[in-house]
Amino acid sequence: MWPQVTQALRLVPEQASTVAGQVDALFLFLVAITVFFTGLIFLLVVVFALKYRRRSDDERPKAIHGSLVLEAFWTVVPLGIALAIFVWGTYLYYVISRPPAAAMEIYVVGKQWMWKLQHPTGQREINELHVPVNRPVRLTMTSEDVIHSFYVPAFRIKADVVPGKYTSTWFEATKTGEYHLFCAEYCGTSHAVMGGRIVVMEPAEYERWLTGGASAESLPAAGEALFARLACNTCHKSDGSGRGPSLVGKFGKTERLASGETVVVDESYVRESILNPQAKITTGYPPIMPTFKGLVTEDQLLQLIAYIKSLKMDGQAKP
Amino acid sequence: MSDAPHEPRQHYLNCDYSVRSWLLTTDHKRIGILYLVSISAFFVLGGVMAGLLRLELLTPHGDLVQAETYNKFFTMHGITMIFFFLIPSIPAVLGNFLVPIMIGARDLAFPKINLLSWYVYTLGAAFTVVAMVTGGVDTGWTFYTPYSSTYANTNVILTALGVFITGFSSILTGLNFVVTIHKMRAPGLTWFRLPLFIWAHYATALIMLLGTPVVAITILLVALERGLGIGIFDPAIGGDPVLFQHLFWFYSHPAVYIMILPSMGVMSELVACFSRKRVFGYAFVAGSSMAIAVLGFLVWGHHMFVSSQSMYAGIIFSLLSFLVAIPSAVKVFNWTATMYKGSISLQTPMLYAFGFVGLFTIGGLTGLFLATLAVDVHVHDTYFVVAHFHYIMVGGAIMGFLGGLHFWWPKITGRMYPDAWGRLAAVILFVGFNMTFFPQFVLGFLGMPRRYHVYPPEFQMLNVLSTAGAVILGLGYVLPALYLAWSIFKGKPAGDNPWGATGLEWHTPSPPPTFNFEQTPVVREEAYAYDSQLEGHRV
Amino acid sequence: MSEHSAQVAHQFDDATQQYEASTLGMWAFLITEIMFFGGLFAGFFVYILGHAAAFAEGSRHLDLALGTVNTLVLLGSSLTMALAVRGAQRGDRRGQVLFLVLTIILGVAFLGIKGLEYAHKFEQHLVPGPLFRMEGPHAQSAQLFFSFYFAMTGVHALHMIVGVGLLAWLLVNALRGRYSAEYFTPVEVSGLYWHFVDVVWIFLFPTLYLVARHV
Amino acid sequence: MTHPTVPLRRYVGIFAALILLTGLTVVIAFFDLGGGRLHALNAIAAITIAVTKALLVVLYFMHVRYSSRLTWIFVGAGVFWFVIMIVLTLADYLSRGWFPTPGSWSS
Repeated sequence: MWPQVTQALRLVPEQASTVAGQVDALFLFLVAITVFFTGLIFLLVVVFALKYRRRSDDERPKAIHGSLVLEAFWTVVPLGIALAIFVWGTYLYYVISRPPAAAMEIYVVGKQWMWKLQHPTGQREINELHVPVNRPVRLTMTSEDVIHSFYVPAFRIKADVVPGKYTSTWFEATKTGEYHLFCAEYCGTSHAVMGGRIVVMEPAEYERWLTGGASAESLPAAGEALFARLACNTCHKSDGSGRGPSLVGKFGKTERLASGETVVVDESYVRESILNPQAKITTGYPPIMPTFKGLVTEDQLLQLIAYIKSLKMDGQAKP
Repeated sequence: MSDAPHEPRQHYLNCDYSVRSWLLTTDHKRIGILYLVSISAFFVLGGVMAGLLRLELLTPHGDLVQAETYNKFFTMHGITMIFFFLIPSIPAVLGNFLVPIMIGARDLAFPKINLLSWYVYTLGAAFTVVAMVTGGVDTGWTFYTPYSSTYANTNVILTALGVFITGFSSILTGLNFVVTIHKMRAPGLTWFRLPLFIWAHYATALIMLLGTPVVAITILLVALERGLGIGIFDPAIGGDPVLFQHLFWFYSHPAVYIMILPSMGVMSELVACFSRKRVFGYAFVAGSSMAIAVLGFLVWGHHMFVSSQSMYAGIIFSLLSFLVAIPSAVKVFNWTATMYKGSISLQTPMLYAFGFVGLFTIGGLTGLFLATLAVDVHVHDTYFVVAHFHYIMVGGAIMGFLGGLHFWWPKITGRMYPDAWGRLAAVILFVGFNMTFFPQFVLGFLGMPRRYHVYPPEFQMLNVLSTAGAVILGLGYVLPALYLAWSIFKGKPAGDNPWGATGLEWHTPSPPPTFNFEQTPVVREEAYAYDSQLEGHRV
Repeated sequence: MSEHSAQVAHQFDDATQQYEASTLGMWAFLITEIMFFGGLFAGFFVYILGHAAAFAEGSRHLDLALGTVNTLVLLGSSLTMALAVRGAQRGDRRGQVLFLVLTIILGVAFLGIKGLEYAHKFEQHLVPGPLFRMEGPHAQSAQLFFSFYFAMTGVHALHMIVGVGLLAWLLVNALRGRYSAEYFTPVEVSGLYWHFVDVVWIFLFPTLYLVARHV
Repeated sequence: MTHPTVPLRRYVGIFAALILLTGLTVVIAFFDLGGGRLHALNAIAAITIAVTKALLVVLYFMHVRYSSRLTWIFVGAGVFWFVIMIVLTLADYLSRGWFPTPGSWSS
């Protein structure tokens, strides 16, 4: 019985990621401010209510119109405190929203009432995510239907998953164990059960889990097969001789568009160019690419993106 | 105190008892009472929904109702409480009744439009109740797309039309107040002699005028998208669901100031009267109402920090959200300073004022957590948010409404309620409220998401505590309903000025005659001039 | 109570207070209309940033000739409305009636032309929703343009219909000679509403019809 | 304090100006004034002409030019709040591409 009680009496959620400690520090600072001001007001009100309670009905206290000094004081001081909190909160938000470069890529697709997660090495998981401890993990997420929100309280991360675009967040787990995964944006009937768990493991144990599962085809390999099956390679030849631009080594680079603007080739640009090719045509190529909307699912899009990402300068796909 | 009237004096209540005279009245006082009846009915409806929600949450797994039903309950609780109780409550009941009298006018600028406002409210209410009875709606009161426009299969269009129509009731009330306060003040009643209740209602009316139309067109677009299948927020054809959130919150954040500003107006009246002192820093309290109305329109993005809104917009909205907190803090400090060296009597309205100051302070400060970017990422859409806005809505708006209702009850009905029962109810409400919503702060920080039909077992103990508090809170609300109704018939006559207050409404008989004043009063001194009250008669 | 001429409502002290309150009330209402149409314009501006080419394509499918004619018709109706208000103010009953009739005719003409345009759109399958058919690369997000086209011009047309109804009611009273130099508030207030609906069209016309016509 | 009656000549003059401006905005639309993908200069020209026409109607036909300062404040407030909505909403959409996370709106 005791573990339930201690767990039930817990006031602070588990701190299982690099940012958890910093967020909690800011949270406790805000709690301190709330307790201080509430206490101050409570004390003043009680003291005044008792000290100046009405003694007789025709008692008429002297008029006090106000004092500029006091008004300035309790405008400037709260403003100062508010700005201090703002700066601390914004700095922390800026630090925790930039994923480290060498982060492990996980693709997440939210759908009415389940989470589908894909590892680059091909493992597919439903409502569960196995990750190694002390390794940054970057999540690239989208939704197939309504807005959901990927929320792991123990890591203090939350990011909406919006249909029609990619959103991303990241975490680096610092403690092994199992942590709740919730959907935080109301998404319909089974919003409450659309969740699962994040399993953080020792690296060795994680490797064993990777190989132990059914040997699935790696994401880039699946992407390459799809790239061929949809006949993308007839135009996008790797040596650039086809009607479409070569995609080798293009991911992450900046492309010049026919309209003169430049765009960074990221997940969103690749996705948009597959579903709505005419939106942003690269210079020197005719706008002849047909749309693949309806022919490719969200999961297949992620496979194609993983494949294009893997096309490094030396020409062949790397797992 | 006026002596016992030999034959009953004509006033706005006993001049005509026919139902027709009530349903076709253009008297702002009667329309206030029509609204009191309507919003009380919806408060009961919303309260029952809340009770069912708390019952369901007693246990981690959903064993009272199905998930779909639970979703409909929390949606109806939200819609009923916000659109049909909180937004109209003080402006449409106390505001309608008191604004003309407090400024020495015979009625609002457009009495017929005022009656139209009540009928539009009732029509919107009819739509919403029909939608609820024939299957309900399960999109949450926020109607987020694409769920509301494409994936939900409940009465979204019917409810959207109900909310759309009721929005115009709010617009018409706002329009009436703005024009009345500008154009129909009694001679001598300059802007800085106005009671702060009027300042608060002027600021509220501005928000009603400038914000409500935007939610009207947004809800209309969702209904169009759902009904005719045309894509406006539909991501499949390039639309953006986040655009709906922008347009929705552009109104819905200022709407929370529509709900709290009138209570702040009531607070200034209560603290001044029961401390028998001028409000400390009158100009600053009046100015902060206007500042809240203006800044309130610049901060809506703090509802969307994690919604794929750009980080830079998030930083702008976070900064502006901190600025909008300052006027509220100034008000609380000024109310506290008003009590310094006052002559404080702890009658029921003042107890509600104490409740307001305490709970609104906690509600306001927890808002800073949500305005802080890094913390909001963790607590957004959790029970921390639920606790925050209930501390503002129930701890602030409803405490203010009940305080105001008790304070002006003798003026509205001419009868006095039993003060002992009043104080008891106020204390029960304060205790029950804290027991219900304080545990939810902890639940939110622990990570329990909102709108959850089932939750992990480790959250159960706090939820049980919260449900227990909800029972006490529910009891607390029943008490005023009983003794106030009782006092209408059995309460002892209250006389014109039972509290010895200074407003113009206390210089006309209770209940007031149909045209409020025998002849238009002339105002010669500041508001809340308690110190000079005994020397000469004011008017 | 101060003596009351027939036209001053009981809650007002005199005609001037009533006139000022009524015009201020109409302006307050027009502010809500600015914000009501403002929501549509906000959505349009956001989408045109994301789909500039598609919106230009959609705009080129609109009939510029009919759009321009409609703008001139509505500006004309604003002139005749202003003259009707002037007629009422000067107690010139014949002038009031003449210009009110002209304004109604121009208003109905505007709605007729707008109906014609809508009919064209139905024929060209340009009505958003399942029946929407449009060739060319930007067909998809062009449907967004037409959603906003029909939403904006539809809401505007509804306001026109309410305006014509208001003018008809004014005409009936004008014929009965109810308005004079001392009491013409309803005409002034209805004029404000009508001019506002014209101002909305002044912004709607370039926003919808003139998006990159040169391409 | 009702405003003086406006001479007929002025109304017709204003009407003529409105017609001219309408013609101008239509003609200008057929020339590409540049401004990148969004043809920004065309848009600014069209908006400036529309604002001018709107001002003419508001000031003269709606008699705001002769009305009280309070009416000016009301009209100004209405336009100002519309601008707030546009500016802060676009602040989100325009700044989406600046931070290197996926999902840029109109880079």
